[in-house]
Amino acid sequence: MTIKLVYFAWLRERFGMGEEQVDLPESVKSISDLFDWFETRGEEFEAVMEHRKIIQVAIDQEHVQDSGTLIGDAKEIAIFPPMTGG
Amino acid sequence: MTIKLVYFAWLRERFGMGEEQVDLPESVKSISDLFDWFETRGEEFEAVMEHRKIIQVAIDQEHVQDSGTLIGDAKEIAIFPPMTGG
Amino acid sequence: MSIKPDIRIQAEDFDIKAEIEKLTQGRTDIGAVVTFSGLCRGEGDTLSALELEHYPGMAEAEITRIAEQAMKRFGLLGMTAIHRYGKIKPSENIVLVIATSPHRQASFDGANFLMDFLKTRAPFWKKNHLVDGDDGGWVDAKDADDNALGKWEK
Amino acid sequence: MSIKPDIRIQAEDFDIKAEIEKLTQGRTDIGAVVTFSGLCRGEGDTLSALELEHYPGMAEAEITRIAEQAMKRFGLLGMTAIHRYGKIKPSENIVLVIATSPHRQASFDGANFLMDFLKTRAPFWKKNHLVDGDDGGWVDAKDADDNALGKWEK
Repeated sequence: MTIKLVYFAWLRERFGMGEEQVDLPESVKSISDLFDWFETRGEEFEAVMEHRKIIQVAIDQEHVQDSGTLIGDAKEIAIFPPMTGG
Repeated sequence: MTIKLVYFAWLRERFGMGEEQVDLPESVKSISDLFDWFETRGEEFEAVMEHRKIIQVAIDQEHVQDSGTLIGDAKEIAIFPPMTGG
Repeated sequence: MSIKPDIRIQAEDFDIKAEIEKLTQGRTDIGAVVTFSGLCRGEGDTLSALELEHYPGMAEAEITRIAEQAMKRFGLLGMTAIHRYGKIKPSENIVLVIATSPHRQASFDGANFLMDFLKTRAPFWKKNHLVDGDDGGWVDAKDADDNALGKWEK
Repeated sequence: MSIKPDIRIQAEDFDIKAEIEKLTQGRTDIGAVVTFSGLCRGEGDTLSALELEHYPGMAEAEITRIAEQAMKRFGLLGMTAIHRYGKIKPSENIVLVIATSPHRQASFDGANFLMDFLKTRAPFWKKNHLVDGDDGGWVDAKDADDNALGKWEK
Protein backbone atom coordinates (compact mmCIF):
# COMPACT_ATOMS: atom_id res chain seq x y z
CA MET A 1 0.00 0.00 0.00
CA THR A 2 1.37 3.41 -1.01
CA ILE A 3 0.62 6.21 1.37
CA LYS A 4 1.69 9.82 1.84
CA LEU A 5 3.44 10.62 5.11
CA VAL A 6 3.61 14.27 6.19
CA TYR A 7 5.93 15.70 8.85
CA PHE A 8 5.88 19.02 10.69
CA ALA A 9 8.09 21.18 12.91
CA TRP A 10 11.10 19.40 14.41
CA LEU A 11 10.04 16.04 12.99
CA ARG A 12 10.24 17.57 9.52
CA GLU A 13 13.69 18.97 10.34
CA ARG A 14 14.98 15.73 11.80
CA PHE A 15 13.69 13.64 8.89
CA GLY A 16 15.00 16.22 6.45
CA MET A 17 11.76 16.20 4.48
CA GLY A 18 8.22 17.54 4.74
CA GLU A 19 6.59 14.53 3.12
CA GLU A 20 7.26 11.24 1.42
CA GLN A 21 5.40 8.54 -0.44
CA VAL A 22 6.04 5.15 1.13
CA ASP A 23 5.03 1.58 0.54
CA LEU A 24 3.94 0.35 3.93
CA PRO A 25 4.78 -3.27 4.75
CA GLU A 26 1.76 -5.60 4.97
CA SER A 27 2.36 -5.88 8.74
CA VAL A 28 1.60 -2.18 9.38
CA LYS A 29 -2.09 -2.04 10.27
CA SER A 30 -2.25 0.54 13.06
CA ILE A 31 -0.49 3.75 14.09
CA SER A 32 1.39 1.74 16.67
CA ASP A 33 2.59 -0.64 13.91
CA LEU A 34 3.64 2.40 11.85
CA PHE A 35 5.77 3.69 14.72
CA ASP A 36 7.33 0.24 15.19
CA TRP A 37 8.21 0.20 11.50
CA PHE A 38 9.68 3.73 11.77
CA GLU A 39 12.10 2.41 14.36
CA THR A 40 13.56 0.11 11.70
CA ARG A 41 14.13 2.95 9.20
CA GLY A 42 17.46 4.23 10.47
CA GLU A 43 19.03 6.39 13.11
CA GLU A 44 17.00 9.60 12.69
CA PHE A 45 13.70 7.73 12.69
CA GLU A 46 14.76 5.74 15.73
CA ALA A 47 15.77 8.95 17.56
CA VAL A 48 12.44 10.63 16.82
CA MET A 49 10.54 7.54 17.93
CA GLU A 50 12.03 7.93 21.40
CA HIS A 51 9.39 10.66 21.70
CA ARG A 52 6.54 8.49 20.44
CA LYS A 53 4.49 9.07 23.59
CA ILE A 54 4.09 12.77 22.80
CA ILE A 55 4.01 12.53 19.03
CA GLN A 56 0.63 13.24 17.50
CA VAL A 57 -1.00 11.79 14.46
CA ALA A 58 -3.68 12.81 11.97
CA ILE A 59 -5.12 10.32 9.50
CA ASP A 60 -6.46 12.09 6.41
CA GLN A 61 -6.32 15.36 8.38
CA GLU A 62 -8.28 14.02 11.35
CA HIS A 63 -6.71 13.77 14.78
CA VAL A 64 -6.18 10.32 16.16
CA GLN A 65 -5.76 9.90 19.91
CA ASP A 66 -5.40 6.13 20.15
CA SER A 67 -2.25 4.55 18.72
CA GLY A 68 -4.27 1.40 18.15
CA THR A 69 -6.29 3.18 15.46
CA LEU A 70 -6.20 1.29 12.17
CA ILE A 71 -4.79 2.99 9.11
CA GLY A 72 -7.27 1.34 6.75
CA ASP A 73 -7.23 2.86 3.28
CA ALA A 74 -6.00 6.28 4.43
CA LYS A 75 -4.30 8.43 1.80
CA GLU A 76 -2.32 10.71 4.11
CA ILE A 77 -0.88 10.31 7.59
CA ALA A 78 0.61 13.34 9.34
CA ILE A 79 3.02 13.02 12.24
CA PHE A 80 3.92 16.01 14.39
CA PRO A 81 4.82 17.30 17.87
CA PRO A 82 2.21 18.81 20.22
CA MET A 83 0.71 21.90 18.64
CA THR A 84 1.67 25.41 19.73
CA GLY A 85 -0.62 27.71 17.80
CA GLY A 86 -2.44 30.83 18.91
CA MET B 1 -26.37 74.28 55.70
CA THR B 2 -26.52 74.88 51.94
CA ILE B 3 -25.85 71.84 49.79
CA LYS B 4 -26.12 70.92 46.13
CA LEU B 5 -28.49 68.08 45.29
CA VAL B 6 -28.08 66.37 41.90
CA TYR B 7 -30.65 64.13 40.23
CA PHE B 8 -30.34 61.71 37.32
CA ALA B 9 -32.51 59.72 34.91
CA TRP B 10 -36.17 59.40 35.91
CA LEU B 11 -35.59 61.17 39.23
CA ARG B 12 -34.40 64.20 37.29
CA GLU B 13 -37.47 63.98 35.06
CA ARG B 14 -39.90 63.57 37.95
CA PHE B 15 -38.35 66.44 39.93
CA GLY B 16 -38.25 68.56 36.78
CA MET B 17 -34.65 69.61 37.47
CA GLY B 18 -31.12 68.21 37.29
CA GLU B 19 -29.88 69.97 40.40
CA GLU B 20 -30.80 72.42 43.11
CA GLN B 21 -29.17 74.27 45.98
CA VAL B 22 -31.06 73.64 49.21
CA ASP B 23 -30.79 74.66 52.83
CA LEU B 24 -31.07 71.43 54.72
CA PRO B 25 -32.98 71.59 58.01
CA GLU B 26 -30.81 71.09 61.10
CA SER B 27 -32.52 67.75 61.71
CA VAL B 28 -31.12 66.22 58.49
CA LYS B 29 -27.95 64.42 59.56
CA SER B 30 -28.00 61.20 57.50
CA ILE B 31 -29.15 60.01 54.08
CA SER B 32 -32.13 58.45 55.78
CA ASP B 33 -33.01 61.84 57.32
CA LEU B 34 -32.63 63.42 53.88
CA PHE B 35 -35.13 60.96 52.40
CA ASP B 36 -37.56 61.63 55.29
CA TRP B 37 -37.30 65.34 54.59
CA PHE B 38 -37.86 64.70 50.85
CA GLU B 39 -41.20 63.13 51.72
CA THR B 40 -42.35 66.49 53.13
CA ARG B 41 -41.44 68.41 49.95
CA GLY B 42 -44.61 67.77 47.95
CA GLU B 43 -46.27 65.23 45.76
CA GLU B 44 -43.48 64.48 43.26
CA PHE B 45 -40.90 64.01 46.00
CA GLU B 46 -43.24 61.81 47.95
CA ALA B 47 -43.94 59.70 44.86
CA VAL B 48 -40.23 59.23 44.13
CA MET B 49 -39.56 58.32 47.76
CA GLU B 50 -41.87 55.32 47.40
CA HIS B 51 -38.84 53.82 45.61
CA ARG B 52 -36.37 54.76 48.34
CA LYS B 53 -35.25 51.15 48.78
CA ILE B 54 -33.76 51.04 45.29
CA ILE B 55 -32.65 54.66 45.08
CA GLN B 56 -28.89 55.12 45.18
CA VAL B 57 -26.83 57.90 46.65
CA ALA B 58 -23.39 59.39 46.15
CA ILE B 59 -21.93 61.89 48.61
CA ASP B 60 -19.36 64.13 46.93
CA GLN B 61 -19.27 61.63 44.04
CA GLU B 62 -18.66 58.60 46.26
CA HIS B 63 -21.17 55.79 46.45
CA VAL B 64 -22.89 55.31 49.76
CA GLN B 65 -24.49 51.95 50.51
CA ASP B 66 -25.81 52.56 54.01
CA SER B 67 -28.70 55.02 54.41
CA GLY B 68 -27.43 55.70 57.93
CA THR B 69 -24.33 57.40 56.48
CA LEU B 70 -23.91 60.92 57.83
CA ILE B 71 -23.91 63.82 55.41
CA GLY B 72 -21.31 65.78 57.41
CA ASP B 73 -19.98 68.76 55.52
CA ALA B 74 -20.61 67.28 52.06
CA LYS B 75 -20.91 69.74 49.18
CA GLU B 76 -22.87 67.60 46.74
CA ILE B 77 -25.30 64.73 47.15
CA ALA B 78 -26.45 62.84 44.07
CA ILE B 79 -29.60 60.76 44.04
CA PHE B 80 -30.34 58.35 41.21
CA PRO B 81 -31.88 55.03 40.18
CA PRO B 82 -29.80 51.84 39.78
CA MET B 83 -27.19 52.33 37.09
CA THR B 84 -27.55 50.83 33.62
CA GLY B 85 -24.30 51.63 31.85
CA GLY B 86 -22.20 49.50 29.55
CA MET C 1 6.29 50.01 35.64
CA SER C 2 2.89 51.26 36.70
CA ILE C 3 0.64 52.35 33.88
CA LYS C 4 -2.55 54.30 34.46
CA PRO C 5 -5.74 53.18 32.78
CA ASP C 6 -6.95 55.51 30.03
CA ILE C 7 -10.58 56.37 30.80
CA ARG C 8 -12.73 58.63 28.63
CA ILE C 9 -16.38 59.64 28.68
CA GLN C 10 -17.32 61.22 25.38
CA ALA C 11 -20.17 61.84 22.94
CA GLU C 12 -18.05 60.90 19.89
CA ASP C 13 -17.56 57.43 18.52
CA PHE C 14 -14.22 55.67 19.02
CA ASP C 15 -11.75 54.01 16.65
CA ILE C 16 -10.96 50.57 18.01
CA LYS C 17 -7.88 50.10 15.83
CA ALA C 18 -6.34 53.41 16.90
CA GLU C 19 -7.08 52.63 20.54
CA ILE C 20 -5.36 49.23 20.34
CA GLU C 21 -2.35 50.87 18.69
CA LYS C 22 -2.09 53.42 21.51
CA LEU C 23 -1.69 50.56 23.98
CA THR C 24 0.60 48.31 21.94
CA GLN C 25 2.80 50.59 19.83
CA GLY C 26 6.51 50.24 20.47
CA ARG C 27 6.00 47.50 23.06
CA THR C 28 7.15 43.91 22.78
CA ASP C 29 5.93 42.67 26.17
CA ILE C 30 2.24 42.42 25.20
CA GLY C 31 1.11 39.00 24.03
CA ALA C 32 -2.65 39.34 24.38
CA VAL C 33 -5.13 42.10 23.61
CA VAL C 34 -8.82 41.64 24.42
CA THR C 35 -11.38 44.22 23.37
CA PHE C 36 -15.03 44.43 24.27
CA SER C 37 -17.36 46.69 22.31
CA GLY C 38 -20.92 47.17 23.48
CA LEU C 39 -23.35 48.09 20.68
CA CYS C 40 -26.87 49.47 20.72
CA ARG C 41 -29.37 46.77 19.72
CA GLY C 42 -32.51 47.57 17.74
CA GLU C 43 -34.74 45.30 19.81
CA GLY C 44 -36.47 43.91 16.73
CA ASP C 45 -36.56 47.33 15.03
CA THR C 46 -38.67 48.88 17.80
CA LEU C 47 -35.89 51.10 19.14
CA SER C 48 -34.88 54.30 17.34
CA ALA C 49 -32.14 55.26 19.79
CA LEU C 50 -30.77 54.89 23.29
CA GLU C 51 -30.08 58.05 25.23
CA LEU C 52 -27.24 57.79 27.70
CA GLU C 53 -27.03 60.09 30.67
CA HIS C 54 -24.08 60.11 33.04
CA TYR C 55 -22.79 61.80 36.16
CA PRO C 56 -19.83 63.87 34.95
CA GLY C 57 -16.81 63.58 37.17
CA MET C 58 -18.06 60.60 39.13
CA ALA C 59 -18.36 58.47 35.97
CA GLU C 60 -14.66 58.94 35.13
CA ALA C 61 -13.64 58.48 38.77
CA GLU C 62 -15.60 55.24 39.24
CA ILE C 63 -14.41 53.62 36.01
CA THR C 64 -10.82 54.64 36.79
CA ARG C 65 -11.08 53.11 40.25
CA ILE C 66 -12.47 49.83 38.90
CA ALA C 67 -9.92 49.74 36.05
CA GLU C 68 -7.04 50.25 38.48
CA GLN C 69 -8.40 47.36 40.52
CA ALA C 70 -8.59 45.18 37.38
CA MET C 71 -5.03 46.07 36.30
CA LYS C 72 -3.65 45.13 39.70
CA ARG C 73 -5.74 42.01 40.19
CA PHE C 74 -4.99 40.48 36.78
CA GLY C 75 -1.52 41.95 36.20
CA LEU C 76 -2.52 43.90 33.11
CA LEU C 77 -0.02 45.96 31.11
CA GLY C 78 -2.61 48.46 29.92
CA MET C 79 -6.31 49.23 29.99
CA THR C 80 -8.56 51.62 28.06
CA ALA C 81 -12.25 52.29 28.64
CA ILE C 82 -14.34 54.68 26.57
CA HIS C 83 -18.01 55.17 27.40
CA ARG C 84 -20.19 57.31 25.17
CA TYR C 85 -23.11 59.47 26.25
CA GLY C 86 -25.94 61.15 24.36
CA LYS C 87 -28.14 59.62 21.67
CA ILE C 88 -26.89 56.38 20.17
CA LYS C 89 -28.65 54.57 17.33
CA PRO C 90 -28.97 50.80 16.80
CA SER C 91 -25.70 49.20 15.62
CA GLU C 92 -23.66 52.16 16.93
CA ASN C 93 -21.00 51.78 19.62
CA ILE C 94 -21.78 52.48 23.28
CA VAL C 95 -18.70 51.34 25.14
CA LEU C 96 -15.19 50.05 24.49
CA VAL C 97 -12.92 48.23 26.92
CA ILE C 98 -9.41 47.05 26.05
CA ALA C 99 -7.10 45.00 28.27
CA THR C 100 -3.51 44.08 27.42
CA SER C 101 -1.24 41.57 29.16
CA PRO C 102 1.53 39.07 28.42
CA HIS C 103 -0.83 36.05 28.38
CA ARG C 104 -4.39 35.58 27.21
CA GLN C 105 -6.37 34.73 30.35
CA ALA C 106 -5.44 37.95 32.16
CA SER C 107 -6.66 40.06 29.25
CA PHE C 108 -9.93 38.13 29.02
CA ASP C 109 -10.51 38.36 32.77
CA GLY C 110 -9.56 42.04 32.98
CA ALA C 111 -11.94 43.13 30.24
CA ASN C 112 -14.74 40.90 31.54
CA PHE C 113 -14.29 42.15 35.12
CA LEU C 114 -14.35 45.80 34.08
CA MET C 115 -17.52 45.29 32.01
CA ASP C 116 -19.34 43.54 34.87
CA PHE C 117 -18.58 46.42 37.24
CA LEU C 118 -19.21 49.08 34.64
CA LYS C 119 -22.72 47.72 34.04
CA THR C 120 -23.76 48.09 37.66
CA ARG C 121 -21.36 50.52 39.35
CA ALA C 122 -20.64 53.29 36.84
CA PRO C 123 -23.14 56.17 36.98
CA PHE C 124 -24.77 55.86 33.55
CA TRP C 125 -28.45 55.53 32.75
CA LYS C 126 -30.09 54.47 29.51
CA LYS C 127 -33.39 55.70 28.15
CA ASN C 128 -35.20 54.06 25.23
CA HIS C 129 -36.52 56.10 22.34
CA LEU C 130 -38.97 54.09 20.25
CA VAL C 131 -39.46 54.02 16.50
CA ASP C 132 -43.16 54.92 16.90
CA GLY C 133 -42.14 58.16 18.63
CA ASP C 134 -43.03 56.98 22.12
CA ASP C 135 -40.84 57.57 25.11
CA GLY C 136 -39.75 53.99 25.78
CA GLY C 137 -38.85 54.77 29.38
CA TRP C 138 -35.67 54.21 31.33
CA VAL C 139 -33.94 50.86 31.07
CA ASP C 140 -34.38 48.81 34.23
CA ALA C 141 -31.33 47.49 36.02
CA LYS C 142 -30.99 43.76 35.47
CA ASP C 143 -30.59 41.25 38.27
CA ALA C 144 -28.41 39.27 35.87
CA ASP C 145 -25.91 42.13 35.82
CA ASP C 146 -25.81 42.29 39.61
CA ASN C 147 -25.39 38.54 39.78
CA ALA C 148 -22.54 38.64 37.26
CA LEU C 149 -20.44 40.42 39.88
CA GLY C 150 -20.57 37.29 42.02
CA LYS C 151 -18.08 35.47 39.82
CA TRP C 152 -15.30 37.89 40.85
CA GLU C 153 -15.63 37.21 44.58
CA LYS C 154 -12.61 35.38 45.85
CA MET D 1 -30.37 31.94 10.95
CA SER D 2 -27.26 29.83 10.85
CA ILE D 3 -24.09 31.75 10.16
CA LYS D 4 -20.84 30.04 9.26
CA PRO D 5 -17.67 31.07 11.06
CA ASP D 6 -15.19 32.94 8.85
CA ILE D 7 -11.83 31.13 9.18
CA ARG D 8 -8.67 32.21 7.38
CA ILE D 9 -5.05 31.06 7.50
CA GLN D 10 -2.84 33.66 5.84
CA ALA D 11 0.65 35.15 5.79
CA GLU D 12 -0.67 38.75 5.69
CA ASP D 13 -1.58 40.87 8.68
CA PHE D 14 -5.25 41.55 9.44
CA ASP D 15 -7.25 44.74 10.00
CA ILE D 16 -9.22 44.32 13.19
CA LYS D 17 -11.55 47.26 12.49
CA ALA D 18 -12.46 45.96 9.03
CA GLU D 19 -13.02 42.47 10.43
CA ILE D 20 -15.38 43.77 13.13
CA GLU D 21 -17.29 45.74 10.51
CA LYS D 22 -17.73 42.64 8.35
CA LEU D 23 -19.51 40.95 11.25
CA THR D 24 -21.60 43.89 12.47
CA GLN D 25 -22.46 45.98 9.42
CA GLY D 26 -26.17 46.36 8.75
CA ARG D 27 -27.12 44.32 11.82
CA THR D 28 -28.97 45.58 14.86
CA ASP D 29 -29.12 42.32 16.81
CA ILE D 30 -25.50 42.37 18.00
CA GLY D 31 -24.95 43.89 21.43
CA ALA D 32 -21.47 42.57 22.24
CA VAL D 33 -18.28 42.14 20.24
CA VAL D 34 -15.22 40.55 21.84
CA THR D 35 -11.91 40.41 20.00
CA PHE D 36 -8.75 38.60 20.99
CA SER D 37 -5.46 39.45 19.28
CA GLY D 38 -2.40 37.37 20.00
CA LEU D 39 0.88 39.25 19.48
CA CYS D 40 4.47 38.08 19.20
CA ARG D 41 6.41 38.95 22.38
CA GLY D 42 10.07 39.91 22.29
CA GLU D 43 10.99 37.85 25.36
CA GLY D 44 13.13 40.64 26.77
CA ASP D 45 14.53 41.55 23.35
CA THR D 46 16.08 38.10 22.86
CA LEU D 47 13.66 37.06 20.10
CA SER D 48 14.03 38.36 16.56
CA ALA D 49 11.03 36.51 15.14
CA LEU D 50 8.66 33.60 15.52
CA GLU D 51 8.23 31.30 12.56
CA LEU D 52 4.83 29.71 12.30
CA GLU D 53 4.34 26.47 10.42
CA HIS D 54 0.93 24.94 9.83
CA TYR D 55 -0.75 21.94 8.24
CA PRO D 56 -2.63 23.42 5.28
CA GLY D 57 -6.14 22.12 4.95
CA MET D 58 -6.27 20.54 8.38
CA ALA D 59 -5.62 23.89 10.11
CA GLU D 60 -8.68 25.50 8.46
CA ALA D 61 -10.78 22.39 9.05
CA GLU D 62 -9.91 22.11 12.76
CA ILE D 63 -10.47 25.78 13.55
CA THR D 64 -13.77 25.73 11.62
CA ARG D 65 -14.88 22.68 13.58
CA ILE D 66 -14.04 24.29 16.94
CA ALA D 67 -15.58 27.64 15.92
CA GLU D 68 -18.83 25.92 14.89
CA GLN D 69 -18.86 24.23 18.28
CA ALA D 70 -18.33 27.60 20.02
CA MET D 71 -21.08 29.32 18.01
CA LYS D 72 -23.57 26.63 18.93
CA ARG D 73 -22.55 26.28 22.55
CA PHE D 74 -22.63 30.00 23.36
CA GLY D 75 -25.31 31.11 20.90
CA LEU D 76 -23.02 33.41 18.95
CA LEU D 77 -24.24 35.51 16.03
CA GLY D 78 -20.88 35.51 14.27
CA MET D 79 -17.29 34.37 14.61
CA THR D 80 -14.07 35.17 12.76
CA ALA D 81 -10.67 33.59 13.27
CA ILE D 82 -7.55 34.56 11.34
CA HIS D 83 -4.28 32.77 12.05
CA ARG D 84 -1.08 33.93 10.37
CA TYR D 85 1.84 31.76 9.30
CA GLY D 86 5.41 32.53 8.30
CA LYS D 87 7.85 34.84 10.07
CA ILE D 88 6.33 37.22 12.60
CA LYS D 89 8.32 39.84 14.48
CA PRO D 90 7.86 41.02 18.07
CA SER D 91 4.77 43.26 18.50
CA GLU D 92 3.24 41.92 15.27
CA ASN D 93 -0.07 40.11 15.16
CA ILE D 94 -0.25 36.29 15.19
CA VAL D 95 -3.91 35.51 15.61
CA LEU D 96 -7.30 37.24 15.72
CA VAL D 97 -10.54 35.86 17.10
CA ILE D 98 -13.84 37.78 17.08
CA ALA D 99 -17.10 36.65 18.64
CA THR D 100 -20.41 38.53 18.37
CA SER D 101 -23.62 37.94 20.31
CA PRO D 102 -26.59 39.81 21.78
CA HIS D 103 -25.13 39.88 25.33
CA ARG D 104 -21.62 40.19 26.67
CA GLN D 105 -20.90 36.90 28.43
CA ALA D 106 -21.50 34.77 25.33
CA SER D 107 -19.01 36.81 23.32
CA PHE D 108 -16.38 36.62 26.07
CA ASP D 109 -16.88 32.87 26.49
CA GLY D 110 -16.93 32.17 22.76
CA ALA D 111 -13.65 33.97 22.06
CA ASN D 112 -11.97 32.49 25.16
CA PHE D 113 -13.13 28.95 24.28
CA LEU D 114 -11.88 29.21 20.70
CA MET D 115 -8.48 30.49 21.86
CA ASP D 116 -8.05 27.68 24.41
CA PHE D 117 -8.73 25.06 21.75
CA LEU D 118 -6.75 26.83 19.08
CA LYS D 119 -3.66 26.81 21.32
CA THR D 120 -3.65 23.05 21.72
CA ARG D 121 -5.76 21.55 18.93
CA ALA D 122 -5.03 23.55 15.80
CA PRO D 123 -2.05 22.22 13.80
CA PHE D 124 0.37 25.14 14.14
CA TRP D 125 3.93 25.06 15.43
CA LYS D 126 6.11 27.97 16.50
CA LYS D 127 9.86 28.18 16.12
CA ASN D 128 11.98 30.84 17.85
CA HIS D 129 14.56 32.85 15.93
CA LEU D 130 16.91 34.64 18.29
CA VAL D 131 18.44 38.10 18.03
CA ASP D 132 21.94 36.62 18.34
CA GLY D 133 21.29 34.59 15.19
CA ASP D 134 20.83 31.29 16.98
CA ASP D 135 18.10 28.87 16.16
CA GLY D 136 16.02 29.21 19.32
CA GLY D 137 14.34 25.88 18.77
CA TRP D 138 10.70 24.92 18.60
CA VAL D 139 8.34 26.25 21.25
CA ASP D 140 7.31 23.55 23.73
CA ALA D 141 3.65 22.87 24.31
CA LYS D 142 2.59 24.23 27.68
CA ASP D 143 0.78 22.14 30.28
CA ALA D 144 -1.03 25.36 31.23
CA ASP D 145 -2.61 25.45 27.77
CA ASP D 146 -3.75 21.85 28.05
CA ASN D 147 -5.13 22.53 31.51
CA ALA D 148 -7.00 25.60 30.28
CA LEU D 149 -9.26 23.26 28.30
CA GLY D 150 -10.54 21.82 31.58
CA LYS D 151 -12.65 24.88 32.30
CA TRP D 152 -14.90 24.10 29.31
CA GLU D 153 -15.83 20.62 30.48
CA LYS D 154 -19.46 20.51 31.45
